[in-house]
Amino acid sequence: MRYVKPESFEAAATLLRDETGISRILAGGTDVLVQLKAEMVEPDLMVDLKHLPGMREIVAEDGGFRIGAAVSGAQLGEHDAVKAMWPGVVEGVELIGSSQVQSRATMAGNLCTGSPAGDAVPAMVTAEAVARVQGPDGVRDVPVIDIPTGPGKNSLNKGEFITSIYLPARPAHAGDCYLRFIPRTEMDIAVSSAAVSLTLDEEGTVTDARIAIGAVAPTVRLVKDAGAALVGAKPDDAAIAAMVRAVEAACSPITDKRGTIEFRTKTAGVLAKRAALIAYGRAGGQL
Amino acid sequence: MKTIPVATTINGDETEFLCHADESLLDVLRDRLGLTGAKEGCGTGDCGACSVMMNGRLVCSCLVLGVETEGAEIETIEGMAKGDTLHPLQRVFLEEAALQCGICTPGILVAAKALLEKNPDPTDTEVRYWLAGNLCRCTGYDKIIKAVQTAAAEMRGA
Amino acid sequence: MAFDAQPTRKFNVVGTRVTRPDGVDKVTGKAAYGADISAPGMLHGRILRSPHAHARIVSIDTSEAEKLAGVKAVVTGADLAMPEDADFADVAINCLARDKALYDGHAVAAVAATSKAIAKQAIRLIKVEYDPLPHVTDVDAAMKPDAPVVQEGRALENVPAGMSQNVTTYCKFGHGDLDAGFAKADKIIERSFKTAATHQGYIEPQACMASLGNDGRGEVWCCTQGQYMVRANCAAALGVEESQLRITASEIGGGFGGKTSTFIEPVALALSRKSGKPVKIVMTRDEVLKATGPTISSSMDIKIGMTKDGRITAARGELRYSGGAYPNFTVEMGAQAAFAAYDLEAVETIGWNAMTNRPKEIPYRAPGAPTAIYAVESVVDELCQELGLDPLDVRLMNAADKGTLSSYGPTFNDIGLVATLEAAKAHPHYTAPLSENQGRGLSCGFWFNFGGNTCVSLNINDDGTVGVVEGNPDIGGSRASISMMAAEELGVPYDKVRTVIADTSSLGFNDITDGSRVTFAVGLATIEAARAAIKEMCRRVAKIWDIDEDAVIWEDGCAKPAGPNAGTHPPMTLAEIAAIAGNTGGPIAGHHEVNADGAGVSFGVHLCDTEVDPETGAVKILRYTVFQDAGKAVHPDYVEGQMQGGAVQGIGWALNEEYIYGEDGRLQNAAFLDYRIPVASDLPPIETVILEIPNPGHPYGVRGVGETPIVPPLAAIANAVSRAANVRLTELPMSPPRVLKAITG
Amino acid sequence: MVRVKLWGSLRTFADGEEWVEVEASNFKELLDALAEKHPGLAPQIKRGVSLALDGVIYREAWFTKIEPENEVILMPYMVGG
Repeated sequence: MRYVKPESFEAAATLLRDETGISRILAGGTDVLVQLKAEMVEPDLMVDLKHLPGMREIVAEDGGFRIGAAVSGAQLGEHDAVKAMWPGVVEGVELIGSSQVQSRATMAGNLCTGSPAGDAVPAMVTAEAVARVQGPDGVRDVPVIDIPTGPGKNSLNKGEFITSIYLPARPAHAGDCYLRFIPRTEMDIAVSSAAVSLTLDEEGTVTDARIAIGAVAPTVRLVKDAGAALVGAKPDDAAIAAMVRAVEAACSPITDKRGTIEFRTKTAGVLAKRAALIAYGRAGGQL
Repeated sequence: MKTIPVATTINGDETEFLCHADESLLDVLRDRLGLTGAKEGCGTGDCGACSVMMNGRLVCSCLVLGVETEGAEIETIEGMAKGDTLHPLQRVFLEEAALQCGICTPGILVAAKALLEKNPDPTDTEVRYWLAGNLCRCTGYDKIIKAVQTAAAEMRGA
Repeated sequence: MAFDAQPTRKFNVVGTRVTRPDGVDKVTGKAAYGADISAPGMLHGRILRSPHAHARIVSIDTSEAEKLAGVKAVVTGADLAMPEDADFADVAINCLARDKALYDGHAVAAVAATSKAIAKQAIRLIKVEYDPLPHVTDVDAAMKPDAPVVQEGRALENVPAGMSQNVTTYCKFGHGDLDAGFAKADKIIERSFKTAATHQGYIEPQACMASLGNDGRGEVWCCTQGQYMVRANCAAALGVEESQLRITASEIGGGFGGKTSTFIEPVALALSRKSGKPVKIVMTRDEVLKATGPTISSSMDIKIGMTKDGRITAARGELRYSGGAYPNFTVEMGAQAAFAAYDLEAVETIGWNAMTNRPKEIPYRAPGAPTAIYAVESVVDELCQELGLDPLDVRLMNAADKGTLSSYGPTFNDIGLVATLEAAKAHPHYTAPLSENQGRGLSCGFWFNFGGNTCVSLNINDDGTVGVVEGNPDIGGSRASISMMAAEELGVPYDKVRTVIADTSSLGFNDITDGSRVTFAVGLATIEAARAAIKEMCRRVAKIWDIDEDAVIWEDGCAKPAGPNAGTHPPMTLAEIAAIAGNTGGPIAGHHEVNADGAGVSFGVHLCDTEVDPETGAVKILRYTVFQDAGKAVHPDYVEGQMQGGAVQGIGWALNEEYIYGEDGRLQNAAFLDYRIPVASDLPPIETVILEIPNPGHPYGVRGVGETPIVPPLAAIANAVSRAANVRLTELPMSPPRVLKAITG
Repeated sequence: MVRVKLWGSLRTFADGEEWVEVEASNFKELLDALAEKHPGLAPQIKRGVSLALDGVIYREAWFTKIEPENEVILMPYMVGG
């Protein structure tokens, strides 16, 4: 394996495009090094990008924040302004792994690794976050939801990689929340998860709702029907019940060592309900 | 595969070593530098026994490549005591019997020190969640949590 | 061996909370564990493992691996001897398979190379031709007459004819008239239970460094619960004499029974013999979970009858255990322990062991008892619920006590169960208020405790300090407690004593560190060795004072004249006697060799509060209290530590830990990510209450404490969950999907 | 003579008897006498048995004295963790 620290994003893209063997990008390393240890992959080329400009920075931009692809969970969690604006996104990122893993794991890595159970992804989806992608032919912006395409797969082309993720400005009276279910209290992969982002009007009526669920389908899923079920009212029992039905209908999980189809489906609904009520409170709503 | 020269600082000492590109920091510490205080319990970041500090952050050294530490500051359990004076956490762990077999102890001490530097007055729940990535199979964690709190109180008073 | 009278002595050192002697090394990273040493010219060993649950090994072609630059040796099962003794043969075959791979992860071949990377590459160059065979991993399936046969011809003589050849062990215990007993019951409950195999989960993977020359002389450094056991297994597997192997036990990073067997040391020795170099093998976590020994998996039926006021009238249990791909006897211990806490007129327990295509079972803390007692204590609790009775009162009413004919045969003498139950009843935990979705459970636990073969050598040094040499790896502070007992007996301060663990060439045979035996048996031998040294010191002083030996007594660390007839002599301290030992006859030492008996059975009671999330099935442990009789707690901190650690292992067993096999018979969760041992944030403080009811079989009244604490949590939590969520789970682990399914139906 | 109690699954090899009487003054003599009187017990005795004497379990000690008034119970040989 060759280990390379390219001098620029462009050089990195070219290097990755021209590599004939297996290449991996090293951000936090919390997935790729595990794969190396398990002999699941033996890359010929490991490209470390953490030193490149902006990769470890969080900068305010157009009312939102641009978060470098190598910003760790711990670093993000220490940023009060991002946390205040998108608490659900930050709590999702902060749930990845242990304190040790938090020092390294990144939201971009969590996205690119393509796990349907990635804790950072659902709330990024409901926040309508956008990934900035560098490729051999230049830069493009891609909505986060379009990056993962299936377990372990993403839509990036050869030579492409994420340099930052943009969290847009949040309207007034808005709030988000991410919850996951794990068997223990820490150190597990999500068995099911849900993120909810709500915008309210002055009276507390929901005007916009986005709900995403994780670990219940090949990719994180944005459930439009579930969001629609909350719009136009306060999240009372009837609205919540309709939303939960929509969430459950959108689940197409598998039974495996971590959970059953029934369990994943049921808990995804429960988590969406609980996350919606928390997000509603964060948005200033009162039931 | 050729080895790569790396210059780093470990426990305050400038250290140079050669390693392969795919070698973990844990392997470098243990096999190349003789610093065997960090333990390999899993090699996949699930147990925390290999915890070290890298540039002021707590990491699993099994999830860091040796080559990534070029120019970095690394602190390991071997650097925790100053000469023959134990760090308060080390001393309290002994006094309060917060270890049985001791294999997880170096990682837990490094992690607990990192916590107290960030949060000198944590709640029990905060200590428990911070240390959730450090598995201990002997103690049931009870005496570990108590010892961290005793040391924290002492360090706040000092 | 005569037992001491019930001790009433006042202790000076025993019972205090001194600092352990190995502590500084362990908090500074200096302590050397199995993987922490290297040798000049050392090679790295690596093992190739079967990807099949069950397969005939048609051929193994190692030629390509041997050709790889840096590879110095390749070995297969053919490089190990085939011991005549079945137990030794099983160990050898488990270290390297012969004609069949018996489970996913079974070792098939091994290499030694100049680097880890080359060893890894070489493993892939070994070509193994497998002929996959039908497999079975479930115990009930394995007992069916048409099940795939794991090994042929292994059934014991007492197994009835016509059963599957997988059934190797049958046992039956009990007394009384069951039919009459059940006829007297007002309520009978019969339930079936299943429990998953769990792993000891020690954080330190097995590791060793081994060297064996063509002269037959060998050295092994390894993490083990018994260096003498490693020596015997290696000698048998390599066909060398025990005297030629010196085994040194490293510091050990947890064992819990899991390091009472041998997996890699014979392989490393074989590689070393072939390569002429020292070979180091360190297992990965994946290998530890796949190929070292988990506990049994079980399927059990329990039937208990009770009168409406709570008296148990009859009890019957049938236990079906699987200890993996080899015969074993764990079910005998489970069957004997199942009803041990009860005074029963009629009781019967039947046990079966069936082989499955799983790794060889290795004892795990009170082997066999936790699952059996889980099932029994669940049914007792359900009877209490059905009859509206207080579960603690019912246990007290039926508790085994002195004079009880135990369910496994003998009549109990002094046991501490009633006192332990009464302590639980009096504790504020038992009456603390609970909220919605919360429930309190309790369970009794039991373990036999053992003594066993023990050697201790105790040396009086010329500066008045004391060295104790013992042969049992210190797994949780035993060097401290051994030093304390030596100091107590000799009347010297604790810090004047240093205890070390001998290698196999430096001290006579010792049984493994198991059965909660070390503080009891090594302590006993240490006290006797100290008494021997005292006797010799008194003899020397008698010479100096020119009086009769019997006229010198030992008191407060000094030799003193015994009464007025002995004359007036100023007391001589141990240091004074030691300083002139050369003048009075030479160095002074004491030693003691014994196969210790009289360990004394142990009971514990656990109280547990849980909260169940009715929407997700998640179980949270809110409060946990352990009550246990320690006889005499030599070092209370480490007694508490055993109680807390055992309880938390039991909590893991109850809630999340399990071996998960796929349809293909392969283990699906061979990592700490999905083999879920409890983490710090899962748990509340574990409160402890130590009772001290002296064991008449030990000079200081010590009882082993290590194993009993893992027994009660399984049922304590199941009973608490039942009361919190109004559901009765009969399968472990009670993972959230199972709990939710039970709640929602 | 001492009376020794056999556990349930051993009784098949002792004509179904729960209690067996043999001439013995210690553990070793007891085992030898049992194996001689009931050869079907020999394989289990060879594999290992423990002896409970008035409630105290002895795993191996051959020369443990047995008096006629003792309660003598045979148990399987046991291991721990």
